Amino acid sequence: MDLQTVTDSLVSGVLLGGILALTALGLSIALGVMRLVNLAHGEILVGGAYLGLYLLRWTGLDPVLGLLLIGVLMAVLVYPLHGLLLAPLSGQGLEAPMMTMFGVSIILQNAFLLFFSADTRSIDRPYAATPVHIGSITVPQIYLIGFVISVIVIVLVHLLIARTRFGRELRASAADPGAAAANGVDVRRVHALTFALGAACAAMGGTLIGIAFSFSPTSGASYLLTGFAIVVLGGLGNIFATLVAGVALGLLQSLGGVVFGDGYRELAGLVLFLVVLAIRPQGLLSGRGS
Amino acid sequence: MQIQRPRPGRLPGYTWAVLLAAAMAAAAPGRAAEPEILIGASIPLSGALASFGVYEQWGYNTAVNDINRAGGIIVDGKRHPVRLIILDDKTDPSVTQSNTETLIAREKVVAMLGSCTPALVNAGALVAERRRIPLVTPCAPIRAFKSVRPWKYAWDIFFEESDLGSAPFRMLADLGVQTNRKVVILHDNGPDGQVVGGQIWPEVARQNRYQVVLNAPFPVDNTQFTSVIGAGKSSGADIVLVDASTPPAISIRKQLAAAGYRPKVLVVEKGAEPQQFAQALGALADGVLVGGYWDPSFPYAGSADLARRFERETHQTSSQHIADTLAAAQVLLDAIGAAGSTDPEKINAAIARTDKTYVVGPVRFDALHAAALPIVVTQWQKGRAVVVWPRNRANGSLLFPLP
Amino acid sequence: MNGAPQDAAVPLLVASGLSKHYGGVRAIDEVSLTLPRGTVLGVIGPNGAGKSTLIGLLGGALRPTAGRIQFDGVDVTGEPAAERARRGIGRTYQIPRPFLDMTVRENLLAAQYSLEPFIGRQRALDACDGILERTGLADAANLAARALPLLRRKRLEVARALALKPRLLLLDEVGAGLVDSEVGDLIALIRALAREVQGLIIIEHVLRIVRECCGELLVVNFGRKLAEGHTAAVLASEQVAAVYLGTAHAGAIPSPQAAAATGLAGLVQANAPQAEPAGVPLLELRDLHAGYGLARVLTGIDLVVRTGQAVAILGTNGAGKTTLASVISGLIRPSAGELRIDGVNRVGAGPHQIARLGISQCMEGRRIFAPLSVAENLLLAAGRASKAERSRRLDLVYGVFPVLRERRAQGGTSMSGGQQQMLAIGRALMSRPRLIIFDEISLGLAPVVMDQLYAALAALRAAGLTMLIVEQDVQRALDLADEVHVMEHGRIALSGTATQIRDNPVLRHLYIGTAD
Amino acid sequence: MAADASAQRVAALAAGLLIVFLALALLSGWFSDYALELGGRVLLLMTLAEAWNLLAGYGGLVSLGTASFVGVGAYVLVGVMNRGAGLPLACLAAGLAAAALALLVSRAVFRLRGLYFTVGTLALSEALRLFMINFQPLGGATGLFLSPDVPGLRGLFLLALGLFAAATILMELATRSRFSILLRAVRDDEDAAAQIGVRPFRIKLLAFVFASVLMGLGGALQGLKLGAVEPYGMFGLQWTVNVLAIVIIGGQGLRLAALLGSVFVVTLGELLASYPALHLAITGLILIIVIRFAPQGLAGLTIRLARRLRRSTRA
Repeated sequence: MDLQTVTDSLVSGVLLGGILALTALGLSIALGVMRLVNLAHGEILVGGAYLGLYLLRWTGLDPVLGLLLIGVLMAVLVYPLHGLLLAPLSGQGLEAPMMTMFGVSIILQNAFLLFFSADTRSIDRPYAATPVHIGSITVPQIYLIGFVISVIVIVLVHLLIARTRFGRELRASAADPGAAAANGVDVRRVHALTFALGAACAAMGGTLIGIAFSFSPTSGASYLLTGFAIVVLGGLGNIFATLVAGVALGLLQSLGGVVFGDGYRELAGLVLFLVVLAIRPQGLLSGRGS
Repeated sequence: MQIQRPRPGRLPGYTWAVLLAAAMAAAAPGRAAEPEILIGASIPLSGALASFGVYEQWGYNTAVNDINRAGGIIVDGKRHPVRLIILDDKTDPSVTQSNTETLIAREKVVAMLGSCTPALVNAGALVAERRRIPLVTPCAPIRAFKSVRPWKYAWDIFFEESDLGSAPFRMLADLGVQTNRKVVILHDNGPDGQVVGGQIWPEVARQNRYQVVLNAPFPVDNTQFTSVIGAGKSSGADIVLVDASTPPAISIRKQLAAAGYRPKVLVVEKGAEPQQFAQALGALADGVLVGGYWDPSFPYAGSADLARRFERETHQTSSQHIADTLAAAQVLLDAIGAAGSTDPEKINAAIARTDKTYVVGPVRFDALHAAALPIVVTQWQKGRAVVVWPRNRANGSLLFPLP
Repeated sequence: MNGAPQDAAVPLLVASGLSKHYGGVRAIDEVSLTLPRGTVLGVIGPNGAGKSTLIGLLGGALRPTAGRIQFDGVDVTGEPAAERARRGIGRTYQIPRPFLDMTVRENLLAAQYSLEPFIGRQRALDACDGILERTGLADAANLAARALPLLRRKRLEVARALALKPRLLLLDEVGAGLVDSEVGDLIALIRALAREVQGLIIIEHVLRIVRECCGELLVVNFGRKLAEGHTAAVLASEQVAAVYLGTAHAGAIPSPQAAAATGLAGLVQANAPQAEPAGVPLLELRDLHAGYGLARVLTGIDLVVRTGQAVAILGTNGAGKTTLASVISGLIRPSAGELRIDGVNRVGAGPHQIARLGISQCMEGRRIFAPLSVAENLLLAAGRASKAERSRRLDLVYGVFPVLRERRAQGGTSMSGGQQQMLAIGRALMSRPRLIIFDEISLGLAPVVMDQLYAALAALRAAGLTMLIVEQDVQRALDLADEVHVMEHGRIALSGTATQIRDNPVLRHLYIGTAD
Repeated sequence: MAADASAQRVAALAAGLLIVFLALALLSGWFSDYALELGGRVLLLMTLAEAWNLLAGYGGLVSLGTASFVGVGAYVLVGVMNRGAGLPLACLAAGLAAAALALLVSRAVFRLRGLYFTVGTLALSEALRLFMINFQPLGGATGLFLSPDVPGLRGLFLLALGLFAAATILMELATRSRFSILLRAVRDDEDAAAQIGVRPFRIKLLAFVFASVLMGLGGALQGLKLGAVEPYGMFGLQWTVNVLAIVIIGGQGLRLAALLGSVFVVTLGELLASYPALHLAITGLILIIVIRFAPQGLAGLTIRLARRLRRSTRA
């Protein structure tokens, strides 16, 4: 395997890492703010991909252009779930909400199966199958597009959380719900919005995945797990850390791919993940423990 | 974190608990034999392989409905309708195992039809073997099937991996296609992937004086191939052989294009076979070759209208899987008829004697309980799978090189 | 118990140059102490002076930033808590941390079995029951610890520490909130213990316990050693009395605050657009009951706060003051009774709803949001106010506490305790409240800082803000409030105007414990 | 109450259990095949649920790593038996292997508290699955086939019964003995426990190893039952999830939960297997509903019902 190949795959690893970071962002926010292990995250992601697919089929709108719309749609769809399923479980420890979301995930999986059949789908866009040359490096166009979009979205989310009133309320609720409430923050509403925000990110990431690769009703699980890996690498609820962790994981996966063959890329990622856990339980980059 | 706190258990409470389990177990129904002939099947109707399950379900049901419409099967001198009980195994071998146990123990089925892919088929077949109930299965590549154990009660109707593996090379030679002699192989490390990509392709390539410049295995659910494809591209091989299930197959095709790698010949076994491959990829699917064992154009009774019938009834695009599943079910039903009894041993013996041409062609089991289906090579052309080899079966001509 | 040297020459405990720093905050700074065998050492000082941190360091729960600890001649600085406990260092927590879901007896057995896994069951049980007997918990042996009220949980802390058969016992405010008679029993118990264990360190607010139990006394303030010596001598010193009893402030309000007052007017008076006539009940509690699980903390509180009033709630630790504050702000749902705001019963309303009714709380322990900057901490409380309005309020708050303006970009918790308290007060102001509940704002603050804070409070009051002050520090509260309620055991034991209360002997009795 | 259960009571208890299990073993001769099959399934799931409960309920360690230990157990059993060893030896090996894995990972996972522990164990089991898929010496994705013939249904049932008996006795020991007191102390307040001399790491590790051995043996049994093990099935998330579902539907922390939960889940599976489309969806729905409206699970409901009955009979 020559140098060209190595650089190419490392670069695409980095780019893909950005996309993965976007898919993990929602998970991270939910964990950090609501302490929710969202086992339905993968299905929400796949749902986003289906949204993109049918948006294209029915309206002919290019999913990349309609990405924001997809995010908003998904947010609107899941917002009620919080009040319906999660809010009543607050203060019941973490298994109850976790298993509720697991219930949701299997329901969603079967809903997909029912409505979209078990077929493997892929959003067919030209840029998914055309190379782009940056100097001597060749990477799939979609990787580049996806990376740029992901970074933009992540930065926007960061600004939302760092600069806006909602962001303040969100961080406050995460740090000390009691005190936040006492200062006039409607913690429950903040949580619901956070949940929706997370779902929106997942949906957008899912669409990108759906264009770059393929998806089926059951392909959520693997993205859920990569998501968890990234989140813990970055530290809970830490936006930019999530991006860095995503890129790090992507890079490491392709390193694993280059060195041991593609079969080992995910394994390599998870092993790194476990090592980090053992050394820095509070996450690779977050200064504070949880 | 807070967890519901355990209350120390009390002995009496606990004893009756265990007794209750026993009671439950003892009370469970042992259903009395009905006038119907019961056969069972546990197939993947949900989970990763659900798409195969759909075809199997239709193939099995169709065979049974046909025979019932014809008045059922004569057993011990009387005509009996056949009832097929289908359970979903969620693409989980453990569930296939427990389903099969249930079908045999609770429903008292006299014979079984198999699931799909080695992992699931084996799980069911091993139970049937243990319980001495005959099981006929499609959808289990023969070498993998044989490698498990010398079977007594399990029977397999599918293709032989080496036929499939050698097909592309035989085709290239046969049609005199001009390429360089370099071959790149990507195969998943699933049971059949191992056999086809790991063993057969390399050895056949050697026999045909092709040089395998790269042979990369990857896990079944892998989605990223940037580094292998990069390596393949830099090797400049004209022939790329892929053995992968549909999701990675689609990713591979896209990433080949995205990496700007245009081999002259692209074979994608397994994954390129179902219609969804072409649907998902659109124009990118054109020119992709895939081995097959059946096509509506085959000169066997019922071939022509089988696909049409499927599409009429399910409003889904058909697949060659409807043929082997239908055939498997018919083989079993015929065997029951031939045995004229519901005694599993007799049925098993009758299956062994099978020698008849079905919709997939002639079926005859070898000593190791397998009946191999002949292989053809089909190619995706404008969303349709066209048989391009062998000549006597071809209903279209080879699109070369890969667009 | 284990093979450490036992000869009396070696002091039981030697701590040299102990320091514990959290970021900028120096909880314990260069403290050294030596505990000869058979001595009972008292440690006193204002809340938050670092006493509990000291205990944590000695017990091994906290790692010192600097300094060494020798127990029985062995350097144990590096040892984790479990190992030190096995050497015979037992401690209690100021806020009890029993194993809530185990029975009281099991709480003790845990200690027994951890030391001697193979001790005969009967012996273990007898030992435990013996200890429960002495600590007056025998009747509760089979209750879940969760079911115990605060004071009994404190007892359990002692009992559990004893089950460890310690050689050095560290007691952290075990006397808090006891009434006289109970204090008597406790003193008896401690004296008895002093004969069994080889050394005893007692952190105490109840002076009587200190006087009657401790031979030696150590006074800590701002994490540093302030005074040390024979109890009587130390207690006699003016300095100590000043720092500890918290009467170090001059009654008058420093002038600089006058300026702030005008600004404050802008912050507060806007809350009474239709110029509410003073004396209208703003907040009203009727026979209010509340608690955590089975522990009933408030048993029938009746209280009225009228607009423009400054009402002070005094009382011992664990009397239920903070619970009361949390009930009012909606953080704890009362089990019975009414919580009326502007005459409307608001029981069951969420904290944010209460806050939006113009009642804001300056919470005990400040509860500053670490991830938010100083400015953000303030803005958070401004809620939906318009941008202009928000910055107007910011300026006003900065006017009162200029230091916050300097630090506005910093992380909220990176500031010193006093500054954080200012931030907490500022935050409470940002919502333009009509009533602010000040919960223990003097907790562990330097007298000078307290002066500033109370000056600010006075200014606020002058500006017409209605306030409810929950306070440890009698003097300051009395200076500020026009009406005072003294709580005891979850009910109001004594009410009246500041002047009435001030010279009421009962107050001293309830609060500090009769000083002989 | 742990504290006053005297030695005789424990002995009596052991004897009682022994009798019950012997009775079941003898009775099993008259069970229908189906009964044996179902009984075996229930007993296996109960064992796993008990093990999980020891960790989560008594130790406060909410693990999502069940699959790893099940898988290791299954693989080791098959591997060892294929090398000609007898069943007892193979089971022993499976148990030990699971324990070894627990020891191996304990350092890493015990650094994690709460959420991080949960997520960490999940990632651990996923990593192990990926490894098994790619590690050809252990059959890769194909897995291993058990060459010696497996015992019949009754044999399997008896094995499951034996395993569950072992699990029960282990649980009785772990939950009534002084060990449980230490374990619960650590669960309730790790720091406070340390302050009275408990060594949290050792205690947690002991519980972790106990539970892992049980899970490993459970996996071994499943491997024996299947006669063929492969990573997707044996290391799959479904094990983890089934156990969680059982405990939650049954009622967290209640000893009855394991039984009710397993019976419920198995029965549901049996009833719905013929309606695949609904099957999983309904399971999910029930899960959600139970969590939402019966936080104490079926066991909780049963107990409440029993109380109400008693009250009404008294009245």
